[in-house]
Amino acid sequence: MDFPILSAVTFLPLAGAILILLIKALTGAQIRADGTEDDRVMYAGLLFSVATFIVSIVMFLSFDLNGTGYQLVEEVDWFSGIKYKMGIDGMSLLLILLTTLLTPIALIASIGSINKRLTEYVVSFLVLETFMIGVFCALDLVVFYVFFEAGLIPMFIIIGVWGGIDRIYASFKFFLYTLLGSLFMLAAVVYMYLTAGTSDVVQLEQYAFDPGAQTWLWLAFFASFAVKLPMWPVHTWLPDAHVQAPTAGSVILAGILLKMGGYGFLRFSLPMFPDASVMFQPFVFTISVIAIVYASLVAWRQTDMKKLIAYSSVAHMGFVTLGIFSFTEIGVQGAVFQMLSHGLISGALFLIVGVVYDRMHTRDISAYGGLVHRMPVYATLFMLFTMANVGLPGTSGFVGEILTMVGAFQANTWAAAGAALGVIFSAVYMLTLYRRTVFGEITNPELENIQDVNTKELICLIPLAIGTILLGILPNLIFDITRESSLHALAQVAGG
Amino acid sequence: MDLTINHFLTISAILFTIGVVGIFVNRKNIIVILMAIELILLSVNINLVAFSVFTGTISGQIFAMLVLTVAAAEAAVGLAILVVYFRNRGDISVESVDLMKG
Amino acid sequence: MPKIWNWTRRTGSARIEEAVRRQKGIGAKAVELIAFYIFAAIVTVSALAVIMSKNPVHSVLWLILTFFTAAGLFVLIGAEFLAMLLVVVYVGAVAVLFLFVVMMLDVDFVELKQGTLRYWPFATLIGLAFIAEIALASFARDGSSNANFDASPGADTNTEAIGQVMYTDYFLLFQMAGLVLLVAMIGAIVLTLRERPGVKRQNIARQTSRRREDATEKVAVEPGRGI
Amino acid sequence: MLSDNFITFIVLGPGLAALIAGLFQRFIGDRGAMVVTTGTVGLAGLLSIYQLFVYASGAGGAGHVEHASLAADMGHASAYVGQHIIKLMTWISVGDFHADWAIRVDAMSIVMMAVITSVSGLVHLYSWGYMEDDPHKARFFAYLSLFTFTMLMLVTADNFIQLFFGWEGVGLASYLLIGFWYQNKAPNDAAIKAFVTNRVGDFGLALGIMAVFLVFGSVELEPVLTAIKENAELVPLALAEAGPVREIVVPFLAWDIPALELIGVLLFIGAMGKSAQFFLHVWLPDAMEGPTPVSALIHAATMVTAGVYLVCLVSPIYEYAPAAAMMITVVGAVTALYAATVGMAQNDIKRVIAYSTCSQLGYMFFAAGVGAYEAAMFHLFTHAFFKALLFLGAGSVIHGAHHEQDMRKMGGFARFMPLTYGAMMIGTIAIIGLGIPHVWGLSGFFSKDAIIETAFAGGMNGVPFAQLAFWFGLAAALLTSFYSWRLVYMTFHGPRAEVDHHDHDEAEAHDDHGHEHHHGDPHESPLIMLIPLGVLSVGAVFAGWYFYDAFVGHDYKAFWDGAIYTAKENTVLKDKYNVPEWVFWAPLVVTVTGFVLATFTYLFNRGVGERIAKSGGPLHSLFANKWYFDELYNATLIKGSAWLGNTFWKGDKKVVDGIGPDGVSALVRWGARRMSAMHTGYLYHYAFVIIGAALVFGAVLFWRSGGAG
Amino acid sequence: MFDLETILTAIAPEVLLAAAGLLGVTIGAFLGDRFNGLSFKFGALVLFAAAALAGYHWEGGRAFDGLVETSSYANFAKVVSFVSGGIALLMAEGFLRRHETLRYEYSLLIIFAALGMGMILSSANFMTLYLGVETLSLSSYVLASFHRDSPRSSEAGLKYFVLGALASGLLLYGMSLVYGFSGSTSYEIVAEAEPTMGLLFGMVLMITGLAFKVSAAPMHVWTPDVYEGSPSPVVAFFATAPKMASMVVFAIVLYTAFPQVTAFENWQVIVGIIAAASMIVGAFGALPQTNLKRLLGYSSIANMGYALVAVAAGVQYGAGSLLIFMTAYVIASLGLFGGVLSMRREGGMVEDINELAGLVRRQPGLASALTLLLVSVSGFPLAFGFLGKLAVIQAGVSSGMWPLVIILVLSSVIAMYYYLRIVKIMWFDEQAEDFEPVDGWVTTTVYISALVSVALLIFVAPFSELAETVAAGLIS
Repeated sequence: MDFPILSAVTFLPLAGAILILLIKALTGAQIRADGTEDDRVMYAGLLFSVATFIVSIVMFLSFDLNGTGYQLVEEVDWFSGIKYKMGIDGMSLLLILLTTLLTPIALIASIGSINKRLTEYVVSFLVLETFMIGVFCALDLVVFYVFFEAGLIPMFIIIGVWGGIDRIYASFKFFLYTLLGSLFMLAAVVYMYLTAGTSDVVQLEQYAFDPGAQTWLWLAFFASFAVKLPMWPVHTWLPDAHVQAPTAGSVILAGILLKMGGYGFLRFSLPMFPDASVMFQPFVFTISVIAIVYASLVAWRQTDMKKLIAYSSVAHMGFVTLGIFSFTEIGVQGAVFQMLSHGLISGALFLIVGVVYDRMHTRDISAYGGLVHRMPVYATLFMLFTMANVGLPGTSGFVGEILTMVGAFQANTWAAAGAALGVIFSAVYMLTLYRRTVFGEITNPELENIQDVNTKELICLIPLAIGTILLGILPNLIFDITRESSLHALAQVAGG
Repeated sequence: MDLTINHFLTISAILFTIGVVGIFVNRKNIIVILMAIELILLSVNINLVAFSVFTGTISGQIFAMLVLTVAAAEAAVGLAILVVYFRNRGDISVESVDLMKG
Repeated sequence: MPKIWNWTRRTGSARIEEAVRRQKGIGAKAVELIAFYIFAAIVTVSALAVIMSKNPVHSVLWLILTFFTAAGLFVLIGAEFLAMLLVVVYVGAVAVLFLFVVMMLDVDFVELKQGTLRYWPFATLIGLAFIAEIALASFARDGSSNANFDASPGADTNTEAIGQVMYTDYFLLFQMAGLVLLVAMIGAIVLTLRERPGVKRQNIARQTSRRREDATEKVAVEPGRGI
Repeated sequence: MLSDNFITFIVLGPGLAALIAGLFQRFIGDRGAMVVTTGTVGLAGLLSIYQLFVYASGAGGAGHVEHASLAADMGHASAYVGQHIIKLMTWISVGDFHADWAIRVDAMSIVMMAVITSVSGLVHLYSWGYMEDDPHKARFFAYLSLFTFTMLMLVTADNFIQLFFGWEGVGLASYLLIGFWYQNKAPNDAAIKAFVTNRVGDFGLALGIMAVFLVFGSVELEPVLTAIKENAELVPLALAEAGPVREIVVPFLAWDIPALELIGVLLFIGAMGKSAQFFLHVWLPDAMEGPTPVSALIHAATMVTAGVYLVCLVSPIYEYAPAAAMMITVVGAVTALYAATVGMAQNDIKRVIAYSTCSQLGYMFFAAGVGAYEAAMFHLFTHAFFKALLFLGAGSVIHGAHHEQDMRKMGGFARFMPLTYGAMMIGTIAIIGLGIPHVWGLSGFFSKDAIIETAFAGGMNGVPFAQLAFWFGLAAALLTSFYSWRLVYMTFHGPRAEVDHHDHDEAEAHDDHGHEHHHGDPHESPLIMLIPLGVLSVGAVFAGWYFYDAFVGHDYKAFWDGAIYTAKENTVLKDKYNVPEWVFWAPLVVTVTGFVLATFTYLFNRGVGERIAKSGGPLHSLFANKWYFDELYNATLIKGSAWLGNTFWKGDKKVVDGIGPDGVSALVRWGARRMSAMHTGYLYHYAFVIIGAALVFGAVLFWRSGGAG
Repeated sequence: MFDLETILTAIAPEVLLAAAGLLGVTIGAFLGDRFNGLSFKFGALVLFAAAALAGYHWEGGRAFDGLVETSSYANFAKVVSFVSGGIALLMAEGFLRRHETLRYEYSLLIIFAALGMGMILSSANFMTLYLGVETLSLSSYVLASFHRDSPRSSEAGLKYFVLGALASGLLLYGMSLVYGFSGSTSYEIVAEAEPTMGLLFGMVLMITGLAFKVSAAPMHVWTPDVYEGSPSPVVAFFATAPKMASMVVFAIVLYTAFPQVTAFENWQVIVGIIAAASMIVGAFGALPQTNLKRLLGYSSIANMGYALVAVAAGVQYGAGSLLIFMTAYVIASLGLFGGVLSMRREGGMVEDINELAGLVRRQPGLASALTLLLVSVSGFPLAFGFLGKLAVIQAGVSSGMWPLVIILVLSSVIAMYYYLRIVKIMWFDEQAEDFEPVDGWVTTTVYISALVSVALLIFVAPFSELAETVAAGLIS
C-alpha cells in the first residue's frame, strides 16, 4: 500500500488537536484575568487546518481523474470482518476539498470574534474536521457510521459553548434529532452486515438485498439522511442550530454537515437499495417539493437573518434530493453540484451575516438597513451571494438548480414545477433580506460608524466568491470529476 | 385418597404467598417484613423437601438445609442492618423508609 | 405416628417401602391426610398471624409456631433430619434473634400497627393470583403418582441418606454455606459492633483501686447560696 | 463581411467593461469608468451597426458568407442554415445536457445586436449628462454595461441555457438599475417587484426548457429547431414511444399535452414576464422608478423585447403549436389594448410611455401569434428607436424640469427646450405610426401597419383570433395616438405650469444625491444628452423605411435566411398585400381620430381632461388605477403567500416542532416525571412491583402456552 | 473425588479468594485497625491474582461431580469482574479514609463478594448458584449500609436487603419448582428434562430473581435508591463487578439450563420484556435526576436492558455480544464512578450533577475524560461503548427481535439526552468551584478507563475475537 494519504488528510486535524492540547497542558493554562486566551492557539489551529488543506490538494493531485471506481483505497482489518477501509471517488474527493477549504475559512472568520475558550474552540473544529473528512472517505459502513455520528459531539460543543441565548435548546435538538435518525441507520447497517456478511461498501453495492428488506433498510437510512439533510418535516433543528451557532459553526453546519445526507443517499441508498429507491421516489419528490416551497415561504417571513438563510438551506437541499431521486445522470450530477455549490454559497452567506453580527451583535433584520452607505464592499459581496442563492445563471447556484430540475422533470413534472415555484420564492426572500439590510436609509444610529469588511473577512469571503462564480461559469470542472461517481451511484438503479 | 405432592405444593404456595403479601401489605413495621421473608424461605423449604421425597432424590433436602443456613445468615444480616437503621432513624416504620425516591 | 414411619424406613428400599405403603390401607392414609390438614391449617393460620398481628413479639411467637408445624409436615413425609434442623435453627436461633432484636429496638409497636387494613383486599387479590399461577404450573404434573416416593434414597434413614452425601458429593456446598455464615457474621459485626467513647463500661481494676480522695471533693458552701 | 472578432468583441466587450468599471472603480474613478464603458459599448454599437449593414447589404445574406461553416447553400429557407456559431467554451455538459458559452450569429441576433448596442451606446452617452450629479456614476455605468452584456448573451445564445443566463442576467441588471437609488423605498420595491415578476415568467421559461430537454434530449437551439422543421422521429426521455416530433404528446402535471404546445406555452409564459404582457405586466410601470436612461434602454428598447425575440427565435415551435400561438395572439392583443387604455389616464410622463411600451409589445406579440414573426421583429426594431427616443426625450424633460415627472405640473415647455420638443414630436409621430399608405411614413408607420395588415391577413386565412387582434390593434392605435398627443400637449403646450418643488415626493428622493434645486424655469438639456436624441430621431424617422423590404418586404426570406421559420401554410406576410384597401387606410384614420380627440381635449380645451379625471367616472378610475391589477395581486398573491408563509412558520414551531421534537420531548419529560414518581421510595411499592412483575411474567408464560396446563 | 488439580482447574480463583478471605479475617483479628489501610492493597492484590488465575485456567473444568463447571466464557467474565472489583476496591480507600470508615472488613466483604461472583460464574448446579448468589448478596447488603452512621446508607442497605431477600425467595422458589419438575438441580439434567409447565414456571420465577440481581426492570426498583444512598465506592463496585458477573450468569443459566426449544421461546419473550422495560425505565427514569449517582443508577438499568437484548438473542447470537457490551459498560462505569469519587468539595462529597458545572475550565483533563466515558457508556461512536452497543444491536437483529431493537434505538436517544446534559453542564455552564484533589487511584482510574475506552475502539480485534471464541465454546 502506498502512503495512506486519505488517513493522513483525515487524521491530520485530529493530530493537530491533540498536539494543541498537549502543548497547552504542558505550558499550563493561559487564561487571562478577563477570561480571554492567547490568540496563538487560534493560529496553531489555523496552521493545522491549512496544512490539511494542502495535504488534501496533494490527495487531489494523486487522484486519477480518469480512473474508475474508488481510488487511494486503504484497508486495515478492524474487527469481526469489519475493516477500516478508506477510499474516494470524484464525489467524495470534492466534498473533502470543500471540507478542507471551509474549515480554515471558518477558523479565520473566528479570529477576533471568538475570544473565550479558544483552545476548546480550535480543538473542536479540528476534531470536527477529522470526522467530516472521515465521513467522505469511509468505505465501510461501520466506519462511516462512526465518523458520521462522531461529528455530532464537537458540533454540539461548538453550538453549546459559543452559541447564542438558546444555545442549549438548539444544541440538544440538533444532537438528539440527528442521533435518532442515525441509530435507525445503525440497526440497518447491522442487518446488512449480517445478511451480506460484510459491511464493505464496495461489496455491498454488489449485493442484491431482498426487495422487502430493501424497503426497511432504505427507510432506516432515510431516517438518518433525511434528518441530516434536512428534509421536511424533520428540518426544524436546522434553523435553531444555525441561529444559535457561532458564525463559523453555521458555516460548517450548512457547508458540510448537511451534505452528508445527500452524500449518504448517493453512496448508499441508491446503489444498495435500488428497488426501494425507485419505490420511494414519489415520496421523496413530494417532501422535497414541500420542503422547497414551504421553506422558501417560511424563510420570507423571518426576522432573523440566520434563520432566513437556514430555511433557505432547507429549500436548497430539497433540490439535492430532487436531483438524486430523479435517477437521471443530469439530476444526480446536478445534486452533487448543488451540494458543493450550496456549501460555498450558504457558507458565505453565514459569513456575511457574521460580519455584521460581529459589529452589531444582533441578527435582527430590522436592526439593519442602509448598510451600503457605510459598507460598499460588503454590499457588493452580499449581492453576489444573494444572487447566487437566488440561483442566478452565471453563479454556481443556478447550475445545480437547473440540472436537478431538468432531471426531476423527466421523472415527474409536478416535482419540477414545484421546485421551479420555489425558485420564484427564493428571489422573494433573498431580495427582501437584501433590501431590508443593505438598501435604504440608515435608520439605526448605531450603524453610522459601522466599518466595512476588513482584510480578515475578505480572506474568508473572496475564495468563496471566486468559487461561486468560477463554478457558475465553468461547472464542467466539477462534472468531469463527478461523472464517474454519479453514474456509479445510478448503475444499480438503472440496471435494476 | 393419597397424600400427594400437590398437598405440599399447595401449602407451600399458600405460605409463599402469605410471605409475599406480608412484605408489601405491611406498612408499619420492618421487622415483620423480615419475618415474612423467613416465611418465604420456609415455603421454599417445604417445596424442596416435598419434591425431594416425592422424586426420591436427596439433593432437595440438602438444598433445603442450605436454604436453612442461608436463612439464618440472612436473618442475622437483616437484623443487623435493621439495627443500624434504627440507630440512625430511631424508627422502624416502613413508611419512613423514603429518604431516597424519585 | 413416627413409629409407623420408622418401621417403614427400616425396610430400606424404595420399592419395598412403596409396597408397604400400599398395604397400609385406607386408614393409614386417612391419618396422614388428617395430620396433614391439621398441620396445614395451623401453618396457614399462624403464618397469617405472623404478618397480621399488631405486636411484633406476637409475630415472632406465631412464627415459631409456624416453624414447628412446618417441622411436623416434614416429619409427615419422612424428612426427619430437616424437621429437626428446622426446629433447632429456626426456633432456636433465628426466632430468638428476632425476639432479641424486637425487644432491643424500643419502639412503640402499638402505634406502628395502624391502618393496614385497607390494603388487604388488594393484597388478597394478588395473593390469590399468585397461588393460582403456582397451582396452574405445579398441578400440571400428575400429582397422584408417587412412584418415586422416598425420603431417604440409598439409605435406611433420612439422616443417614443426608449424611452419605453431605460431606462427599456436596462437600463444596457445605463449605460454601460456612462461608455464607462467615460473611453474615462479618457483616453483622461490622454493622453493629461499635466502641463509642461515651459508653460507660465497668472497669473492675479501677473500681477496686478507687479511694475516697478521688471520689469526693470538699466545697466551702456559703450560707444561703447553695452550690 | 461579418467578422468573428468583431462580433466576439461586441458581445464580450461590454461585459469586460462592466467588470472593469464595477470592480476597479476605486482605481479608475468615475470618469474612468464612464469612459471605459461608454467607449466600449459605443464601439460595439458602431461595429454592430456596421455588421448589420454588411449583412443587410449582402442582399439577403449572400454577402456575409465568409466562413465555410456558414451555409453554403443559401436560400433554403426551410433549413436552419443561415447561422454561424462561435463557440467560446463548454459550460455545462452532463450526459445529453450540453450547453456551451457561444455566440450564435444569424439574422435575428445581428438585428438584435445592432439594436442593443446602438441604443445602449446612446444611453451611455446620454447618461453622462443625465447622471452628472449622481455620486455613483461608476456603478451606474457598470450596471448599464452589464446589462448590455447580458442582453447580448441572450440574443446570441446558441442554446436555451445560455439564453436563460442572459434572460436572468438582464433581469438582474434591470433589478440593479431600477433600484439604483437604493436609499428610497419605492425604487427598491419596484426593483424587487420587477425581479420577482420576471421570475414568475422565468418559472415558465425554465419549465419550458426542461420540457424541451425532455422531448428533444437537447437544449441546443439548432438540433431542437431542426428537429421540428424536419418533423424528426424522436424518443422523448422518460417516454418509451418514438414519434414524429410534432405529434408527440407528453404528460405534464395532470394532463397529456402535445409536446410543442406545452413547450410553446411555457416559453411564452417566460416571454410574458420579460415583455410585461397582460397578467405579468405589473412590474413595468413601477420600473420607471429607475433612472430614465435605464427606462429607455431596458424598459423600452431592449430587455422587454426579449420576449418577442424569444417567440420569434423559436418560431418553428409556434408554427406547429396552434394553441400556443393563439394564446400569444390573444394575450398580445389584449395587452395592446389594455395598456393603451391605462396609458390614457396616467399623469406621470414616464408611466405613460411605459404603458405605451407595454401596448407596443402587445402588437409585436400578436403579430408573432398570427405568424408574422418578421413583422414582430420589425416592429421591435423600429420601436427600439422611437421608444428610446421618447424615453430619452422624457428624460430630458424631467432633467430640465428638475426631476418633475408629473405632467399636470408641466406645460408650455416647448419654448424652453425646443430641441427636446422636436425630438419628442418625432418620437410621437413615429409611435402613432403616422404615414400615408403606399407612400411613406415614419418608422412606426411601416412596422405597425405591417402588423395590423398581417393580423387582418391572418384573419382572412383563418388564423384564430387574428381578426380580434386586428380590431384590438386598431383600437389601440386610436388610443395610442390619443395618449401620445395628450403627453405632448400636457408637457410642451399650454400655459406654463407652476413647478412646485416642495410637494413632489418623487423628486425629493433625488435631492440627497447632490442634485441642486433650480427654482426656476425648465431648461434645455446639455448637448451630450441631445446628441443621442438626434441620432435616435434619425433612426425613428428612417429605420422603418430603410429596412422595410429586408424585414417584411420582398426580401424578407433572404434577409432572415432561415433565422425565422414559417411553415408552408403560413403565408400571412405575403398575404398582407392582399388585404382590402380600407385595411391599409384604417390605421391612418384611427390615428388621426386620436390626434383630433387629443388636440380637442388637451390643446384647445385645456382642462377637459382634468375635469374628466376629477369627475372620476368608473371608466377613468379603472384606467387610472391600471384596472386594479396591483390591488388584486396584492390582495391575492402577495397577501396569500405572506399568509401562507406565516402559517407555515407558525406551523413549523407549533405543528412540526410541536408534534416532532418539542412534542416528543414534552412527552418524554412527562413520561420521565411519571416514571420518577413511580419510584416512591417505599419498600412495599417496590416489593409490589417485583411481585407484580413475577405475576405478569407467569401470565405471559401461560398465555403463550395457550392457557394449557 | 477431591482431585485437587481438577478442583483448581475449575475454581482456582475462588479457592484463592476463600483462602484470602479467611486469611484476612485472621490478620484482621490480630492486627485490628492497623490492617485497615493495608487490607485494601491486600484485597486488590488478591482480586487481581484471582483474575490472573482465572486467566491461567482459561479453559476451566468441571469438579465436585458437576456442582461447578467453569468455561472460558465464565472465565472471561471472572477476569473482568475481579479486575474491576479490584479497581473499585483501590478507589475506595481514599474515600473511606476521609470518611473515617476505613475498615478492613470492607476489603474482606469485597473479597467475599468476589468469591460469590466466582462461584456463580462457575456454578453448574442451582445449589452452587444459590449459595454464590447469597454470598454475593449478603456482602452487598452489608456494603450498601457500610456507612452505618449515615441514614441514607442504612436505608439503602435496608431496601437492598429486603428486596434482595424477596428476590432470593423468588429465585429459590423457582429453583425448587425446576428441581421438582426435573428431578435435579444440575443444569445438565435440567437441560434435558421435559419442559413442563411447572419447570417453565420455575424458570420464570428464576428469571425474575436473577433479573433483580442485574437490576433489570421491573426488578430494578432498588437500584436508584441504593445507588444514591450507598457510599460512592460501594456503588462503584456494585455498578461494575457484580453487574458483569450476574449478567453473565443470567445468560449462562438460561443458555445451559434451559436450552429446550419450548423453554427458549418462553424465556426469550420474558427476557425480551424485561430488556424492553429496563431500557424504557432506564431512559425515562434518569431524565429528571440531578443526583449523579442516582442518574448513573438509572443509566445502569438502561444498560442492563441493552445487555439483556443480547441475552434474549440466545446463545448463538448473543453470548459474544454480551461479553463485549458488558466489558465496555464496566470499563466506562469504573471511570464514571471515579468521576463521582472525584467530586469532593469543602471536605465533603457532592453528588449533584450541577456541581460539575464548568468543570472543563478548571479540570479540562477530568472533564474530557468524563465526557469520553459518558460517550462510551451512551454507546456513541468514539469509544468502546459503541462497539458494545453495536454488538447488542447485532445480537438483536440477528435473532430478529426488531421491536427490541427499535426500543433500544429510541431509548438510546432518550438516554443520550441525560448524558448530554452532563456534558452540557461540564462544558457549557458557568463554572462552580474547584474540586479538591483526590487520591491517585481515582484519578488514574478515570484517565485509564477513558483511554482504554478509546483504545479498545480501535484495537478491538483481539478482544472481540476472544469474546467470539469463548462464546463459541459455550455453544458447543
